Amino acid sequence: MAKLLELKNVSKTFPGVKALQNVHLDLNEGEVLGLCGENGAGKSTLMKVLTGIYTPDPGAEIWLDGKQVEVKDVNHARDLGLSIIHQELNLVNDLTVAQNLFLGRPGSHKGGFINDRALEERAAELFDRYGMRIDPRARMGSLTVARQQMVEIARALSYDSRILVMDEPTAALTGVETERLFELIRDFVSPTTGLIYISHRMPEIAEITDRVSVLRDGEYVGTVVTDEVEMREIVSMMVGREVSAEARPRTKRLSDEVVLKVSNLSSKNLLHDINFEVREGEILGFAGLVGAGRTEVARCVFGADARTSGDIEVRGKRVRIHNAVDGVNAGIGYLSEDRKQYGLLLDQSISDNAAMATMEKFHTAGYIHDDKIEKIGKEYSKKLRVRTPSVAQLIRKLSGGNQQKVVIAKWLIRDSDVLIFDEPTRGIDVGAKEEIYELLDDLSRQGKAIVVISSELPEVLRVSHRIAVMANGRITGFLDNEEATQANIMELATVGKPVVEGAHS
Amino acid sequence: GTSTDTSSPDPTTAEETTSAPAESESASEEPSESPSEGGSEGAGDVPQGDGTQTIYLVSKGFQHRFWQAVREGAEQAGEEFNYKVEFVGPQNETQVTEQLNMLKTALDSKPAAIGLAALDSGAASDLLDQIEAAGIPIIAFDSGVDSDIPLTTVQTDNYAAAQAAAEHLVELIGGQGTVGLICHDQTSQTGKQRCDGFKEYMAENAPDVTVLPEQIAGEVGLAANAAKSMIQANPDMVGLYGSNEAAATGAVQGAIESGNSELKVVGFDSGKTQIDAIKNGQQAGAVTQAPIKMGYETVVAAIKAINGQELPEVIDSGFAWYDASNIDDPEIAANLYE
Amino acid sequence: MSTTEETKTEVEHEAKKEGRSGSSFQQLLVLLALVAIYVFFMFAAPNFAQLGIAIDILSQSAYIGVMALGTTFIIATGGIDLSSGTGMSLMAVAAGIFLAAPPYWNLPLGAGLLLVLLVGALIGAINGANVAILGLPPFIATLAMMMAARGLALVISQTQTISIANPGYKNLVQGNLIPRFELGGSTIAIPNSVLIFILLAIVAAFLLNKTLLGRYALAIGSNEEATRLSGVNVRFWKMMVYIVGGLFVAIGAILYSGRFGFVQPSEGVGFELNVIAAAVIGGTSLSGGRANITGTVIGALIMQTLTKGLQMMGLRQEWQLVVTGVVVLIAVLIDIQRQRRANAA
Amino acid sequence: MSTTEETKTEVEHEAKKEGRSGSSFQQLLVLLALVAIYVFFMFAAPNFAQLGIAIDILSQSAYIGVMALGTTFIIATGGIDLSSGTGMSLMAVAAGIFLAAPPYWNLPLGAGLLLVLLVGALIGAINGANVAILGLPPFIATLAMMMAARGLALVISQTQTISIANPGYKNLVQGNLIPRFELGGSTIAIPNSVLIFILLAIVAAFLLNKTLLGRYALAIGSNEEATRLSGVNVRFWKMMVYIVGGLFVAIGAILYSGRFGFVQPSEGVGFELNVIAAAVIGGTSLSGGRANITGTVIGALIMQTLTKGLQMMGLRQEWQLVVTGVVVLIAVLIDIQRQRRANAA
Ligand SMILES: Nc1ncnc2c1ncn2[C@@H]1O[C@H](COP(=O)(O)OP(=O)(O)OP(=O)(O)O)[C@@H](O)[C@H]1O
Ligand SMILES: Nc1ncnc2c1ncn2[C@@H]1O[C@H](COP(=O)(O)OP(=O)(O)OP(=O)(O)O)[C@@H](O)[C@H]1O
Ligand SMILES: O[C@H]1[C@H](O)[C@H](O)OC[C@H]1O
Ligand SMILES: [Mg+2]
Ligand SMILES: [Mg+2]
Repeated sequence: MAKLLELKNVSKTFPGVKALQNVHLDLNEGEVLGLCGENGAGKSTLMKVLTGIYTPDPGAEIWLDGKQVEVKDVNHARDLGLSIIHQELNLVNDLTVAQNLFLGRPGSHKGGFINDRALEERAAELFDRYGMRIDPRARMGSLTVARQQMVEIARALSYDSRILVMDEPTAALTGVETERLFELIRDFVSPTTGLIYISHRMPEIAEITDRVSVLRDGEYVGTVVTDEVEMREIVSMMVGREVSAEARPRTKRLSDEVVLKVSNLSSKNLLHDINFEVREGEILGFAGLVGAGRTEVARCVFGADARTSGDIEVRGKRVRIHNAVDGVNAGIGYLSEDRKQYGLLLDQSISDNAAMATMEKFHTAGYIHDDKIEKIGKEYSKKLRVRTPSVAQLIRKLSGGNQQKVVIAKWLIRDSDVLIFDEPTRGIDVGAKEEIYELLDDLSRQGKAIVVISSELPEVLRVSHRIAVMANGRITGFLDNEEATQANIMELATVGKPVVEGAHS
Repeated sequence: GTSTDTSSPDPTTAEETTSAPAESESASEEPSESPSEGGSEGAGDVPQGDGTQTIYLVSKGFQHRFWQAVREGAEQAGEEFNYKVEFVGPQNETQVTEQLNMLKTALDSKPAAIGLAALDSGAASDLLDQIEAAGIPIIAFDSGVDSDIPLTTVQTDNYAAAQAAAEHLVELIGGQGTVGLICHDQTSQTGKQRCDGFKEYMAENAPDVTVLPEQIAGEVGLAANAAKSMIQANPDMVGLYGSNEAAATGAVQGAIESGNSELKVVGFDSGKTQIDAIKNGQQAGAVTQAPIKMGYETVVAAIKAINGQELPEVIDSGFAWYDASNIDDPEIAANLYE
Repeated sequence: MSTTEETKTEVEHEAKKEGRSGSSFQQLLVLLALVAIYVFFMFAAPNFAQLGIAIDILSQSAYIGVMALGTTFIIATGGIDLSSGTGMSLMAVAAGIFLAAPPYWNLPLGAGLLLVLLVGALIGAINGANVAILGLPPFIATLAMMMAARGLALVISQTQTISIANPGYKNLVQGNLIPRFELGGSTIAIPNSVLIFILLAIVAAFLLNKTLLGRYALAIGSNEEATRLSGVNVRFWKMMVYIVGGLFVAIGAILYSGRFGFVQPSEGVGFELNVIAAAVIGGTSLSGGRANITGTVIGALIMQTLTKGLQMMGLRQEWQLVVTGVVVLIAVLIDIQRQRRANAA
Repeated sequence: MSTTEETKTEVEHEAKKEGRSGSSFQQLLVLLALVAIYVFFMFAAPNFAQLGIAIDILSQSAYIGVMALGTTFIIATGGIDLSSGTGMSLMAVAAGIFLAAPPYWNLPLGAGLLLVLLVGALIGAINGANVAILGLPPFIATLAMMMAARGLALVISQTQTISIANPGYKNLVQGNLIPRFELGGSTIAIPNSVLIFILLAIVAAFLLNKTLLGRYALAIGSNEEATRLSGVNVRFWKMMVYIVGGLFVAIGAILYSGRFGFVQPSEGVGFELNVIAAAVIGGTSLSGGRANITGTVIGALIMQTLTKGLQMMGLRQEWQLVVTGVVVLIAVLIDIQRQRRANAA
C-alpha cells in the first residue's frame, strides 16, 4: 500500500549553507510521525519545502498517495491537503482572532464581501469544538503568545487537512495546554490522515508519536518506532552522544547575601503584591500556567513594563527602575521569551547582536572596536555551539534554536549581577539544552543571582534551587528543589483556578 | 508712449510708464505692436545668422503660461534671423539655485549669447562675471539684475504696471471702499513690485480706500480659496487685485464662488481664463505685459550684441490696461495669450 | 463548567482593546480637535460663523479629502503615495483633453469621465506594479511617478491651460443636486462636490471594513509575511489597492478641475503631503495595519478649516504656515498620547 | 515551476536581506549606474565631456549631498526627514541674519557659522524630541517642521533676499583651497564645497560604521524594542541622530547660501525629496536598519548628473521630469533586482 506521504532525495541549498542533503521521509496513514534533530538540523526547512514555501534543489520528489506532486505554493499545498503550523507565529496582530482564522481562506467571504459577525460565530464554534476559551473578537496583538499559538493550532486544524505539520507547537505552551493539544492531535488522526510533529521536548515525542525520524546536519539519519526505543537512543541519534534526562541542579547557592529583592510589586492589570529574593549564586525558578504573570514580573523588575507599586533592591541598595536602561544599569539582564520581537536584530550579524547589550565595553569615546566584537562573537558562538558558517552571518539566516543561543550569548556577555531568563531554552534542542543548563550552573557558581522562568517543569526542576509558583498574578508559594515535584508545583499553579484559561472548557 | 496711451483709458499712467526708464528707440513706444512688425521695423539693422549659433534664454520657469508666450516670441525671432534658441527655466519661481545651475549650464554649452530673467537680482553676480570673462554677451529680460554686465534689460516696469492696475481699480470703485490683493509671490522682485506698486498707489492717491493685508498664492486653486476667504471675511470689500495670471484667475474664481457680483476684480497678465472673464464681465480688466514682444526683443538684442551693435540700457517692453472695451483691439490682442 | 472572575475580565479586556480601525474614542478625539478649531475661529475670524463657510470648507476639502480616502488604503498596506498631487494634475489635464472642445477630443461627458477614471486606474496600476511586482519601496515608486506625472501633464497639455466648456462637467461638481434652501435668512446651496465626498467616504468605509480589499490591505500592512503564508495573493491585492488609490485620485482630479472649469497643468505639486497628512491626522498609521475612514475625512476637514480660518483672520501667509505646522503636530500628538495611555492601562 | 519561482523567491527574499550596509557588490552596481549615465551624456550632450562639468556636478550636488548624509542616519533608524528642504532655507536665512552687514548682525565668520550650526542642532533636537520623546511618527513630526520652518524663514527674513557680503563666507564655499591647475589646456578649479562634501562623506561613513551613533541608529531601525531591551537609551540616541541630521542640514545651508552669497527665504521647498531620493538610490532602506554612505554620495551624484546632462542636451523641461522619474526608478530597481537574484541562489 502506498504511503500517505513520501519525500525523496530532498536537498535545499541557501547561499553558503547546505540546509538539507538528500533527505528521505515517509508518513503512514493514521500516524503521528515525530521529526527530531538538533537546532539547525533542517527540520523546519524540510517542512517548508513540503508545504510549498521553499523550492527544493532539483531532483527532489514529493509523493502523495503514491502520486508524485509538485507543490507550487501555499495555496496549492492546502489544496493538496497539506497544512502547517510554523515554528514562528504567523499572525496578523492588527486583525481580530476571527479575522485571522479566516484570512485568505476560501469561503470566508461572499463575492468579496465579508460578514464579520458570521466569521465570529464560526470562530466561536470552532473554539468550542476544540475546547479553547478565546474571544473571537479580541485583537490578535493583545493576546499572549500562548493564546496566539492556540489560535494557530485552531486555524491549522480547521482546514481539515489530510496531512498536518506542527513545527514546535508547544514551545510557548505549558503542560496543561500541551495535554489539551495532544487530545486534539489524537482526534485529528484518523485512518486517512497523518501528522508530522516537531519538538525538542522528548517526553512529548514519547507520548504522542508512533514513529520518529531523525535529521542531523541536514542529512537523514534514520527512523525508529517510538515504542521500540528509549528516548535517549533517539537523542543520541540526534546529537551523536548520550544526554541525561530527569536531573536536578548540580550547584548550591554561594551565600546568603541577597542580591535581588523585590517587594510589594504590583501592576495595573495583573500582578498583585509580589515579593521574592534571590541570593548570591541562587537560581530561582518561576513556574506557573500560561498567563500567570511570570513574564510580567520579569518585565516589571527589569523596567520594560510599568509597575504601580513595588521596590527593587540590588545588593541591599534600593534602585530606581523606570525603563530598560535603568534595569541594565542597575545590573539586571532580561532575556525575553519572544526573541524575534524583543530580542534580536534580525538583519544584523551574530557578533553585533551578541555585543548589543554590552557596547560600553567595545568602544572608546564612541569609536567601536569591531575586532573585539567579532572576537567575543566567535568565542560565544563556539561556547554555545551556534551552527553557522561565520559570526558575520545575519541572524535571520539562523535556525530558531541558534537564534535563541545568540540572545543568550548577549546576556552572558553583559555579565550582569542579576539575570532573568524567560523561557531560555525555547526552541533549543536537547543537546544544547543541557549545555545551557550547565551554563546556568556556571553562572550560579560565579555568584550571579538568577531567575529562570520556564513552562517546562522538568527544566524548572533541573535548574532551580528554589521554585516560585505563580497563579493569577500572585505568587502562590515557594518550594525548595528538594521538596518540589511536578505534582506539587501544579497544585500551587492552579490555586484558585478551577478552570485553566485558554486550553480548557 | 503712443500705443500705451491709446489703449489706456488714462493717459497719465502710460506717461509714467514709458517716461520712467531711459527712452529707448525700438521697443518702449510700441508695446502693443506685434513683434514681427516691431522686428521688421528694425530688421534692417538686425544681421541674419548662419543657423549654427545658439542664443540661450534662462527664464523664470514654466509654471505660467506667460513664459510660453515669451518663448514663442523668442523662437519667432530666432527663426526670422536664423539663430537657434534654447529656452529653459526652473520648475517654479522660487528655485533660484536651480536657475543659477541652469545659467551655469548655459555658460558651459558655450552659446553665442545668453538671456536671463533673474529670479533674484543679486544672486547671479559671480556667474555674470564668468560669462563676461568668457566673452559671451548677456541680455537681461523680464527682471533686471544688480549688475552692469548685461548689455540691456528688456522688461516691463512692474511697479508702474501695478500702479496702473490700482489706478483703474480706484476708478472702478469710485474712489472708496475696502480692497484686497492676492500676490503671486512675496520674495521675488517682480512679486514685490506688483504688490508694493499697488499698495503704495492706494496709500498715496486713494485716501478713502482701505487695503487689506495681502494673501499670497501662486496657484489658481490656492488663490481661489484665499480670495474667497478674504471676501467672506470682509463683506464690505469692493475691489480685488491679483498680481499675475494665477493670482488673478484665482481672484475671479473666488469672487464668482462667493456670489459677490458687485466686486470689481482687476488682474495682471492674460491667459484664456482671464480673457474669458473680462469678456463676460466677471473681471473688470487687467494689465498686460507684452510677453511675445519681450521674447522677441530679447533675441533681437542678443543678435545685435553678438554683432557688436550698441544697445540702450533698458528696452521697455511696455504694458497696457485692457478691459472689455478694448480687448479686441489689434494692438491689445497681439499681447494677449491664451 | 464554571468560570472565575479573573478569566472573564481578561477575555473582555482583550476584546476591548482596539480593533483594526481604532477605538471610537479616538475618532471622538479627532472630532473634538476639529470642533475646537472650528469654535476657535468662530470667535477669532470675522464672519466665520456662517453655515455657508462650513459648506465652503466641506467643498474645498472635497478633492484633497477624496484623494485621502484612496491614500488611506495605500497607507493601510504600509505603503505611501507621493504621486497623488501631480497625478491629480495629470488626470485633470487628461479630463481637459477628453472633454474640451476641439482641437481637443470633445467627448460626451460620460465617456470622458470614464476615460479619466481609466487613466487613474492606469497610473495606480503602474504604481502598484512597481511596488507589488518589481518590489520597489512605495516611497520611491511613487516619487518617480510624482516626477513623471508632472512632466507628462505639461507634455500632453503642451503647457496650455485647457478650459472645459462642457456645462455638464462643471455642473457635476458645482451644481446642486440638493435644491438650494433658505436658512436663517440666507440661501444655502450645497454643491455636488460635497455630496460626492460624503458618498465616497461611505463607499471607502464599506470597502475598508466590509470587503476583502480592505481586509487584505490591513492584513498586509500589519504583517505581510503572515498574510502571504495565509495564502493571500499579496501581489494582486497590493495592485488592487494602488489601482483604487489611482481611481480616487482621478475623482479628486474631476472635483478639482470641475470646480474651475479649466485645467492648469502645473498645479498640484505638494498636494500629496496634505493628502497624507489628512489620513494620518485621522488616525491611519503610516506603518500600516491600522486605518480609519472617518478619521481621514475629519483630518481633511481639520486641514481645510485651518486654512480657511487663518485666511479669514487675515493672518500673513508665513504665519499661516507656522500655525498649521504646530496644529498638525498637536492634532497627531493627541492621538498618540491617547494610544499610549490606552496601552499603559 | 516558473510561476512558482516568483512567489517563492519573494518569501525567501524576506528571509535574506542584506546586512547593515549592503554588500560591496551593491555599491558597485549603483556606481555602475552613475558611470553609465555619465558616459551616456558624454556622447549625448554637447560639451558634456569636460573635467569642468564633472566638477560642476560635484559642487552642485554638494548641498543636497551633505543633507542626504545626515538624512541617511535618520532613515537608518527607520525615520524620515521631510524638513530638510525648508529647514535648509531657514538656516540659510539664519546665516544671512548672523553674517550680513547691518541692519543684520554682521557677526565674525566663526561666530556666525557656529550659530548656524546651533540653529541646525536646535531644529534637529525639536524633530528628535517630537519623535523620540513625544512619540510622533517621523513623517508627521518632520512634515509639521517642514511647514513651520518655511513660515519662519519668511518671517525672520521679512521675505527679503539677504545678501551676505562677508568675503570669507563666500570663500569658504567657493574658494579653492586646492590651487587652480592646468589640465589639457583648461584651468581646473575645485571649489571648497566639493572638498567639504567629500570630507563630510568620510566623517559620515566613519560615524555610521565605526561609532556608537551609527551602530545604535541601525540597531534602532532594525528592531527598536529589542534595542531598548538591550539597555540602549533609545530616546537619547534617536535625539542624537536627529540632531546630527540637523547639523548636516545646517552645513548644507551654508554650502547653499555661500555658493552665491545670498539667501532666498522661499527656496528649498521640495528639496527634501531629492535628499531622500539620494539616500534611497544609494541603498539605504526606508524601513531602517540598512544604510550606506558611499551609496548616498553616489545617489546624490546620479541625481545631479541627470539634471546637468539633460539640461545640456537641451531636452525640454517637461521631458526632463519624465526622464528623471524613470531613471530614479530604474536605479533603485537595479538594486532591488540584484538583492533578489542574490537571494534566489
Ligand atoms: N533563509 C535561510 N537562509 C540561509 N540559511 C538558512 C535559511 N533558513 C535556514 N537556514 C539554515 O538552514 C539550516 C537548517 O535550518 P532549519 O530552520 O531547518 O533548522 P531546524 O532543524 O528547524 O532547527 P531548530 O530546531 O533550531 O528550529 C540552518 O543551518 C539554518 O541556518
Ligand atoms: N487580565 C488581563 N488583561 C490583559 N492582559 C492580560 C491579562 N492577563 C494577562 N495579560 C497579558 O498577559 C501577560 C501575563 O502573562 P505573562 O506573559 O506574564 O504570563 P506568563 O506566566 O509569563 O505566561 P506565558 O507563558 O504566556 O509567557 C501580561 O503581560 C498581559 O499583557
Ligand atoms: O516675472 C513674472 C512674469 O512677468 C509673469 O507675470 O508671471 C510671473 C512672474 O514670473
Ligand atoms: Mg525549526
Ligand atoms: Mg511568559
